[in-house]
Amino acid sequence: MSAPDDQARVPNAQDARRANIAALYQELILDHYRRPRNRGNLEHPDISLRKKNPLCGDVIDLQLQFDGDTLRDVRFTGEGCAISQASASMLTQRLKGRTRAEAAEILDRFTRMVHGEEGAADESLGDLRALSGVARLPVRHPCALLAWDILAEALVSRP
Amino acid sequence: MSAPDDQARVPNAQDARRANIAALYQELILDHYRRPRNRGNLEHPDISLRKKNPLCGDVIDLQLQFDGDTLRDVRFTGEGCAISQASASMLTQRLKGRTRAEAAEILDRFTRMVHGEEGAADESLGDLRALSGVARLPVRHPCALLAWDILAEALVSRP
Amino acid sequence: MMSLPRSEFPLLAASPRLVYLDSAATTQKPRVVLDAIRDFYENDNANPHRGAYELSVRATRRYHDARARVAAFLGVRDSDCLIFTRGTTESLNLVASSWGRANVGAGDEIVVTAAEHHANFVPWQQLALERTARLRICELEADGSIDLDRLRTLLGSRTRVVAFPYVSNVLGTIAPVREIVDLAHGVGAIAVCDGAQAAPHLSVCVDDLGVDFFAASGHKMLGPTGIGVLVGRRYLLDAMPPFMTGGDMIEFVEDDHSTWNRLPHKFEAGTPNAAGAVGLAAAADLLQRIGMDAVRTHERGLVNAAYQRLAAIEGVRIYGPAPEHRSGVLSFNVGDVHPHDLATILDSYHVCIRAGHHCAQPLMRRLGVSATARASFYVYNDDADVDALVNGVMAAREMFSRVGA
Amino acid sequence: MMSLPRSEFPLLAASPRLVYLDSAATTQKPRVVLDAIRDFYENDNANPHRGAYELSVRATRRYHDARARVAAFLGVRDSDCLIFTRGTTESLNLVASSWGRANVGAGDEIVVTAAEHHANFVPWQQLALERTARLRICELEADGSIDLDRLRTLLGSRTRVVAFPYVSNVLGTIAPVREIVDLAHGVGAIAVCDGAQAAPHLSVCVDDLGVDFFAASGHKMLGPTGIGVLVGRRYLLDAMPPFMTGGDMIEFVEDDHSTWNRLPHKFEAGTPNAAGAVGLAAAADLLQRIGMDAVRTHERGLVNAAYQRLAAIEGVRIYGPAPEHRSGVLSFNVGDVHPHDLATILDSYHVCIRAGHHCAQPLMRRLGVSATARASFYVYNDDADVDALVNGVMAAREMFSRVGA
Ligand SMILES: Cc1ncc(COP(=O)(O)O)c(C=O)c1O
Ligand SMILES: Cc1ncc(COP(=O)(O)O)c(C=O)c1O
Repeated sequence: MSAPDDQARVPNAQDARRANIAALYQELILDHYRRPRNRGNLEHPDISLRKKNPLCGDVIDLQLQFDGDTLRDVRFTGEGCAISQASASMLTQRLKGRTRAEAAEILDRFTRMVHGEEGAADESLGDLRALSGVARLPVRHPCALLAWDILAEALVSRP
Repeated sequence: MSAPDDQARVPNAQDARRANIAALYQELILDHYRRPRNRGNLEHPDISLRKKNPLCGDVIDLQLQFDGDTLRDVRFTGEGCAISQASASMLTQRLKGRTRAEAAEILDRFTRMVHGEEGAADESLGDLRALSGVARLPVRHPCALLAWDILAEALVSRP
Repeated sequence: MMSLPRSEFPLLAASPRLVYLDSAATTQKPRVVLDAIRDFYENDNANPHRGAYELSVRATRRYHDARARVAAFLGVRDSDCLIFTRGTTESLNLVASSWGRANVGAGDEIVVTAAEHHANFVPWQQLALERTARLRICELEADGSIDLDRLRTLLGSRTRVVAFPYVSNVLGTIAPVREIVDLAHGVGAIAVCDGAQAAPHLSVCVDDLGVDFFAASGHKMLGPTGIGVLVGRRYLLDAMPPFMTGGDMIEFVEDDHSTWNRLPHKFEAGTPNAAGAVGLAAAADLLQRIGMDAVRTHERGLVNAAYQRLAAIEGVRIYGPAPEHRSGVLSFNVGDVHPHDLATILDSYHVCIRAGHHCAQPLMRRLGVSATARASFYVYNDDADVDALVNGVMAAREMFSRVGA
Repeated sequence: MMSLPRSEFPLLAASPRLVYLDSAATTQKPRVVLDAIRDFYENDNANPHRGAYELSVRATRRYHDARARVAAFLGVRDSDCLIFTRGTTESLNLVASSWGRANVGAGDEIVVTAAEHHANFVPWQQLALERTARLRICELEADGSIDLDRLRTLLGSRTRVVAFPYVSNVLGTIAPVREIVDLAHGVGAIAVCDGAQAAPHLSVCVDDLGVDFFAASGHKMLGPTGIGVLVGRRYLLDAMPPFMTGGDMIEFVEDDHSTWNRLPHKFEAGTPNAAGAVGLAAAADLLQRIGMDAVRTHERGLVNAAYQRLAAIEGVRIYGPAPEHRSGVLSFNVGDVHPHDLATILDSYHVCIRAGHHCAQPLMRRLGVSATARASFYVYNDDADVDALVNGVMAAREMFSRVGA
């Protein structure tokens, strides 16, 4: 019998980890999860790539359309956890209208932020900074990065 | 450095295990090892069987000749440790002239003695009792029993 | 409700707030098991089988004694037929590779269920591909159980193997082992039982089950990592070629051929994980002391309470059978809260559950989900753990409900 | 002569009179290794890779950290190419089964040496039999060393594999690895190095050796039982089919086929022996701290002293090369005192040596004996152990000389 412990195992509100999680699952992210932006298919994408995380089954299809050097349109479909889906949704929002170089720069910053690099999360990431709490959750890095890994592939595979 | 232990690891004569080993490697056994009795081949054996201990390479060939129910002659060849060879030599000596039933009885007693059963080693074993020290050396049981395992097979496989 | 005191489990004792509900993945280790491992290394460590000296004799004796105790725990009279492996996965690979390659040919059929862990699915799938045999998958009932009528329709004269999980690691469903074995034997097939989730939770007597092979993992039953068992019928093991070759498992090695040692050594090539076996035996002893019926009763109580209370939460969907027909495993989903998000949130409440496909992708496809959350109970869990789970699930639901769909 | 204090090895500390000279079979375990194992179970135990919760993240990190440390110790830059196995035997079986079945066909040739441990002999022999390939055995020089000219004559366009022991477990001979690798690569064969007796005793940098596969056992290098390594070249491992299948090593499991996870997971099916890996890493750290050059110097001193003093005893015959060309292993015979009798007598003097074929029957045949006595030294041995060995051998000789031949 472990009676003395019982109390201790009842949830306790003052907990740093819990605060971090609460900050991560804030309204902004849940809103992107529930009402993803730019969800759907492009009629004539220049690049269309799909990635699946075998561990949790998260899947993202990312479609890019360029106008010269500029990302004219970005769309995605997919399913999975709030983090992978919100991350994809926010990616599309952030990248629409950017040049390749700007996209690469954001990709780099975002990736570094997820890996917990200090100072990586600057203004250029905008709303994406809402995902910074993922840094402290190594198992969730692949979720946050799934769409971005596709972007990385897309950027090197020039249409 | 382990200086304080050095003394302790120098051989120490008052040791029960050592006494048992000294008793085992007594002259009788070494004599059978060096000058095996009934070593050689029978011209017309009724049974001729060979066994090898894969672990140490001990090998024994045992040959039996019956006269009705009586073991008229027993011979062996082989090579291996003092215990396996002396045991085989003493087996041949002890069994020559015995009936099947007597042989089975001696086999049974000897096996039980080697396995450390109390009271197993009675007069009927004669010199074989010199091998009783093997009981406390489980890894050497197969050596002491090698020739006897062949005998056991021979006795059930009636010629 | 009685449980083993957390104080006997150093990790749980050191983290009084930790709610460990992932025992189906691996269990926490009681002090007696850790002590047994250490005691082996501190008093009897040597290479078993190989030394003529007393220390090695002691090591050999402890290794064999461990085998005898684990065999007794699992109801295996002929302990030579209990092979120590690294775990269930190696055990099942051994059977699929060694027995399978010798006995499954083109056009033969291998039957598995849709409930398999990958460890009892992929080896047979690969064997089928290698041999151009046919892998047939027995679909499940709505509650995840194995329907014997359906199974019967899959069996025929070409069936060589019927592989199945005694207990599903996702649904907790308990299979009707003896009936499956009878069906398999009725068509001349062997019955291969994945016992990974059974040995820790049910009173198992392998001999009575009639299965031809039975596999389990030490680390899921309070034992150390890196040790498990395969139990096989003697006549099958005797006829099979070895799985791996090398030291200890040979009799004679000639330049152009070799002969094999007797059981169990034939299937234990190389220096054995003796300390692991000693640790597993200590775990088996402890379980025997508690009594597997008491373990089962304890888990039933917990799973029952958790089932009722989770089912009462709006949006919670529980997979698999009613609580009285399952082992201490509960797979569920909470509305549109993805299992991974749920696990992350629960973790912040110190509640450890699994989220994912649980190494059972074929089953996930059939459940129509890519992942589930899974809570699994064991001897050290108690009512407070159920409370924490339920509270955490409600907190997650609430967190997600701040934003409407 | 410096040695690691016996007090760091609980078993040796508890038995001050014990003279352990069987480290080539398995080594005694230092306290730091036992502590590391226990610490893992008491603080970070969970199933690596599979959990979304913090405890499992810690377990995963410790497991991967262990891999990185063992890789660093062995001079392997790309630690994904270091696979944890149960030991050398499994590592070599993995190569022979997975690489071998995919790459060795009828008429191909496999070259091994006459000095192999069964673990690097029987798997190749069996592969050759299965594939109707030809096993060619490179005979040894009089002192047991591998002659490169002789090896060269065996190699040709059909040679697929050259397998050899870095250090012989019977003779202590150290192979000219780089030269053997060059010869193998010269004919397009892969070089498979059995490093079981090298990793514990020499400064090994696998990357620099140029071998294609390298195998070693944790328990022979101060680590726990049940853990070992296989190091392979990435392009070979990537191209090979998996050895075992199941959890962790898959990517996607469809009903009719599966795809594999990336390295190292592809070759680590099932729950890994995480505690074993953590223990092995602690052992590697300790050896690194002592310094492998210091280990080698220490063993050289002991083997040199033992060689000289045993050689001076009438009737003693030592097998293998001069002491300066060998690792800390000494195989010998004493007149007509059979090695088993010698081991029994030495044991009564608390001296633990091996007697037998040392899992090297092909070599024994070539030495013309059925068994030898073998003393092997390690970091915890000292001059007093050599004294005890020599005294014991003299006592045995005397005991046998009471009766003339
Ligand atoms: C040279 C050599 N190779 C292989 C092995 C086999 O190692 P293990 O039994 O740990 O698998 C050993 C030791 O037994 C050895 O000395
Ligand atoms: C039902 C079932 N089978 C097989 C396995 C594989 O066991 P292991 O990973 O210990 O080899 C597991 C656990 O992971 C399981 O739950």
